[in-house]
Amino acid sequence: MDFQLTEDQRALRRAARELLAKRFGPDRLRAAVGDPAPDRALWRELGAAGFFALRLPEEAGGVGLGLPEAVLVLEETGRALLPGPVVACQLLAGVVDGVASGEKIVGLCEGGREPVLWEHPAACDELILVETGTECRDGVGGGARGRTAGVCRSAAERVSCAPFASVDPLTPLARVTGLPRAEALALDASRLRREAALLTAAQQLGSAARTVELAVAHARRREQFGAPVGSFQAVKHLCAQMLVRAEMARCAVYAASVTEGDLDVTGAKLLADEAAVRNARDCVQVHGGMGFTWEADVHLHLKRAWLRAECWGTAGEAEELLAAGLIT
Amino acid sequence: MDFQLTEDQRALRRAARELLAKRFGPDRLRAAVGDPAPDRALWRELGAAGFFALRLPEEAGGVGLGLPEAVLVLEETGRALLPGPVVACQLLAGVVDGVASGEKIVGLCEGGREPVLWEHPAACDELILVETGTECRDGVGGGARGRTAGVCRSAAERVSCAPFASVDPLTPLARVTGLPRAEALALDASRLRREAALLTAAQQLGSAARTVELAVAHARRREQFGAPVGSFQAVKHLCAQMLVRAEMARCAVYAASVTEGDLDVTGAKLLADEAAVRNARDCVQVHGGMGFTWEADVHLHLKRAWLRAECWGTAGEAEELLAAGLIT
Amino acid sequence: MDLTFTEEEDAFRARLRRWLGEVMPALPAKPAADDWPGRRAYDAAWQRMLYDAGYAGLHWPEDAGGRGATPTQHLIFLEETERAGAPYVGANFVGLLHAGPTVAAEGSAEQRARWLPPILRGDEIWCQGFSEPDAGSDLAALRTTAVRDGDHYVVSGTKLWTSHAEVADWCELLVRTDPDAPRHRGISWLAMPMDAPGVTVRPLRTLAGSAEFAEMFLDEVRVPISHRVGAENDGWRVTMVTLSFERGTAFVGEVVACRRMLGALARTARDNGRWDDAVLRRRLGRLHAEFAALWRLTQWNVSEAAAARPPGGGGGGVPGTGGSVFKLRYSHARQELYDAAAEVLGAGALDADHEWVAGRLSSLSYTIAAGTSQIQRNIVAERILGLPKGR
Amino acid sequence: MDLTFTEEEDAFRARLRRWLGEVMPALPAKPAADDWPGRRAYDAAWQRMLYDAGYAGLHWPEDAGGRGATPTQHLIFLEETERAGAPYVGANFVGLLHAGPTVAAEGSAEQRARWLPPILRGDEIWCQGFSEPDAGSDLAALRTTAVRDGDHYVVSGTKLWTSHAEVADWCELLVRTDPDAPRHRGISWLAMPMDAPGVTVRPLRTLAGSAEFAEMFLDEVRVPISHRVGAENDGWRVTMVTLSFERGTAFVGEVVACRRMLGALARTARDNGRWDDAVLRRRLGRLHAEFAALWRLTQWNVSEAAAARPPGGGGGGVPGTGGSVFKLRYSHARQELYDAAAEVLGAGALDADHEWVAGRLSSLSYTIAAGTSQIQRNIVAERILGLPKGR
Repeated sequence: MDFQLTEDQRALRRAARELLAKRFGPDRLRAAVGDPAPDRALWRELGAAGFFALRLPEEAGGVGLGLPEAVLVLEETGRALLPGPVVACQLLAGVVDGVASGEKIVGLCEGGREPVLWEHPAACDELILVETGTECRDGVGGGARGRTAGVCRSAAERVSCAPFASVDPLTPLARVTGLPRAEALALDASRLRREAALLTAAQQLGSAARTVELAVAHARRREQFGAPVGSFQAVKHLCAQMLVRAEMARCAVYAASVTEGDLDVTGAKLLADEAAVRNARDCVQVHGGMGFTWEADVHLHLKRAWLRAECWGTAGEAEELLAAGLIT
Repeated sequence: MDFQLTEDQRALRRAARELLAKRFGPDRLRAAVGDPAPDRALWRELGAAGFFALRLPEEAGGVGLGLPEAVLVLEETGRALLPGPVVACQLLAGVVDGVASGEKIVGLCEGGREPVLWEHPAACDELILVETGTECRDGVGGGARGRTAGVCRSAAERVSCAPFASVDPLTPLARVTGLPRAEALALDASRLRREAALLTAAQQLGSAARTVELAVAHARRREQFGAPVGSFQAVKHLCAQMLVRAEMARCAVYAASVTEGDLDVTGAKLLADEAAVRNARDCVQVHGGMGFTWEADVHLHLKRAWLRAECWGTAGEAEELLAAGLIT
Repeated sequence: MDLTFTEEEDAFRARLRRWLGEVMPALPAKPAADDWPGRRAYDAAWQRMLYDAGYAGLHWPEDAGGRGATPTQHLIFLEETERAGAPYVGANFVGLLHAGPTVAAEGSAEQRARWLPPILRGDEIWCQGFSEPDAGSDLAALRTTAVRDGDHYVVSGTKLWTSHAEVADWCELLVRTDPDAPRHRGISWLAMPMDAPGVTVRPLRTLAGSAEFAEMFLDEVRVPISHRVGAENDGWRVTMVTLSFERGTAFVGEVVACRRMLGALARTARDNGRWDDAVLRRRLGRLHAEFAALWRLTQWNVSEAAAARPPGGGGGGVPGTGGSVFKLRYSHARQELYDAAAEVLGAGALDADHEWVAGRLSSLSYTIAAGTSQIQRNIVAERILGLPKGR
Repeated sequence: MDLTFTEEEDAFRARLRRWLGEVMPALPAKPAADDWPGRRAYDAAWQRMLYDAGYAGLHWPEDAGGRGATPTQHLIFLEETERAGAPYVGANFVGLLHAGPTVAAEGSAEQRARWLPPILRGDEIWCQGFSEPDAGSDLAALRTTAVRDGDHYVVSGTKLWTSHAEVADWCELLVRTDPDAPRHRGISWLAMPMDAPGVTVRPLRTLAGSAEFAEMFLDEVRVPISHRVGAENDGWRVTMVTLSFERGTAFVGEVVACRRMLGALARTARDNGRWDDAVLRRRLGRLHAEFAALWRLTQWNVSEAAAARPPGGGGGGVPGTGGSVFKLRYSHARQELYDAAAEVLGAGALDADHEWVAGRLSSLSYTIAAGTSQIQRNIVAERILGLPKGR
């Protein structure tokens, strides 16, 4: 047993962080708030760097790594607030042509929800729908008839949707109202869903860890009453609890990436969602008035965390699954 | 509208506090921890002072006051940790002979629970059972047949019970297993239950307010790192939140004593239970190691608060009632 | 402890309700959130209606042009106007709730005559220039300077979180008039005309996406010395006298609104099936108890203020520390309410156009603005509980 | 990131499990909680069995008489012994987990030879004399004095929270040898024989009703200077080197036990009908995730320690600050677990004889003992996050 990052994993994380810092720095982030469409050039660069092909075997032109490495990279995207369907592209590289290289951008939706929300609808070339309970059919959403698992794809322009004003300025949303003439994909829907949940949790983890950094940086810099606010216990202890949340989530997410167990992923998503949302809120509080402005990044973390917490399993669903797991 | 104590109410509260301080001071409290049987002489003194006859009309030898005054007196008993079935004696004065004067001590139990617990079984001359759903019959507890509301009495020696090791050293308990040949009392069971809940909430309020005082006194006195621990924000803010809980509970309990509304009482009990339990726990924390000793009073508050929170409506029941109250 | 109202109070309520019933249907449509001139006109018109009907400055002392109403009448007024859906103070906020009362308490006869009537009539709008980039929780750290030049002060500095600055006529301004004095001792209170040369206002966008507030840049703005209220360098005391004055009642309307919203959450949940979620249901039940208690706490604080009311009338009473207890719990309960709303909406809580989502974002400011929860806990611990200062 | 075990680790586990399977059935019944001599004998016998089987001082360096096992092997040992229901360190707690490692790290060759073997064999029991009535969180405020008199120190003072004092042979004692030095600089570490004249032990009853701890009164107790470990006035450093040493693994067995208890709570709830309460059920589900993560955090910390392990072997590694993160969350999670247990029991949670109720009371000490949560948050904020000290 050696539950620490390997040297290779550390190097991968460093590389991802550096690439994102170079190509998606503060100015680009601010520009993205105004226009959140994924940057196609950046996307191709990410593709060239192996971001999406991470888990494809080397003989298929991939990097030949595993879920733990994908988690590390996704954590960095969450940290950097990179807009775009990164989880979808990570999971569908090698399945949908052109995704691995970053040429094509695809979206991923969970069926059987009300509403079914589609991230970055205008940017996606295709939409893939995962139904873990319902068979692919025309139209999506509720209904108990003929429920089986399945994954199907559709060209973006054939999907009918209604506008939806996303709370997250970095993630435009549409409400899917119909997915006609969908083509089935031979993928394991449960596995796809589980991996989507885990990679989303990894992004939450990156965000949760980042808001600790933002809060600490502010608390060290900002002076009130003749001292850095971070020297006051009230602020200090808020920051300490933020770190505890982030580190608990980190252990859960990393371990789930190794075991790939259903309950491990469920628990990791639960803790990472909570860490991301609560840390972002505490980060607002530590920032005081500044945290309430549009200019501070922290609201972007909060809104994205809210959004991700609604995807691939909510807290209520997770708690029920974990409870059931205690008596089986 | 004048939602403040009247001069008379202030005087009553002061008198109750002084009587209890004189007759049930720290030494007596410590003695009671070893032998929690109510002090019969004190009981008669309380009777003579009008503690129990508070709400009886003056022509019946009572004081002619109302529920708000009973709440103020019960708050003081909670503050002082007075052992004994004070709520029962307050509610049954004038109904059971000898209770008003403090000659007789009676217990009050809620039927339809599992287990049905009886406080101070050895000290009670009679046991009164309130069933808000089930008819009085031999045996108590569950079962849906013939459910109606009712109040019945029984001589203490005729009640069958099993021993029960009470977590609260000041409140011996027995588990009632049968209540034979019970005599019905012409009382409104719902009203009795509601008033029992309110008076119990008043005791919780007294306890919650007292643990704020204990925590503050300790925090002012105890020095660590060259300063009173109460000068550190971590301790200061714990104490502030304790006060907020106690004051919220106070407003809820006092208002419910005036309106006597079902939902008002339910909400008051919910907030007072939480204030008493959480304040006692925070008080332990503020006391540090001292708070973990048998010698500090704070554990007596915590254990009694746990006990009272299980009587006359738990948090879960209260929340459901209050939720239902939102859509009617 | 009396929760019933006197005949006089009942009559006051009935009269007010009748009047609201008459005027509310005729009220024009609310202007858009970003239509500042429209909002000013709307709020001013409402204030004028109140003035004409005898409700302006209800709780101000009579010698300041107020109606000398009791705190309980003021509570009834706030409760009834909220229930009727009437506008709240809006653009008149600072004038009616802080600058006005400060002038009333500390101003000269001339200053009262000049500034109070236009506030009560809705003719003049005030904004507040207190916070600065480096003076938030620690307001006494403010650095905007005022240097005497003849019969004027020359004022330079930056102010933050100024609401309605774009349409205000006046700004109540805290400036440093003695840079060498101890922090609290070198501050003065000035009334600055917003059209004075050197005043620049820039909207400050909040995380809710709206521009409710502004930054204000002051570049050698000349303010007549006669516009100072209170003595030079006594501005801290002048301001504090009234700063917590309204805390006991500032949120009355909001608590009424929150309780109504709680009912709406429950009905929405019942309609969309989320009511079957016991965790959510019980959370709403608990909030029911919390907001009921917050309402009782408001009544408690108002009754306390009434008891401490000066014989000369006026809304008065010493601002109690009860306001800090209220604000601490209320600000968090409001956030819990909107979190529960998000739970009711499910993924619908991602819809920025939903009013509950906008409300959720705004609720984040409640534990920060007008004294963070951390500062409030200090106040409660030190001023009410008597715990030692500092560290 | 590798969560599988090496062949060597698997073999270690299999051997241990086989041994436990052999010896556990033959173990005598546990003595009563208040039978101190019985408990000492029981714990000593178990330690002797470990010694004979080669498991004593598993993670101690070999030159201290230990087995030089890796942190992972130590983790496996703690996990397996807990799973088998084997006794934990009990009366050997201080000797094995603090006094022993301190002597091993800082003692002279003679001191090591004198004190370490009897600890490993279970022959001698140690207790800890650190806390005092006025030195709790602020341990450096300790006032017990040691004055030189020839080749002895004369020690006087009061110590608190000393466990197993009644049956201990030795006490690791912190005393003030230089009253004029700065707080941390005038402290020395002594090994005091508990049978020395002037030592009086009085049981200290906890809120759980038990007398796990004691007060210890020292009245001119003579301790040979040769019993001092480390230099005079260097006792603070000597102690701190090992004080947080075990924090990463001290709770391993407890986390295993908590996870097992969580399953028992769920089954009890299913049997008594409380499982239908969605609020309770979801609370248990959340605790499932929490304790799973705490287990992973333990593995993370152990792996970190293994990576930092000195080449000479030993359980070693620098005690990480990860221990504070773990303790902060674990101490609260344990309280939440027992609160959930009370919810499962309903009114049965008022039964003092129920083991979960006793456990609930004990759990209250977790956020206080060995550094309150408030102190832990300071440590995390200052040492990990680099926030400024003080205030």
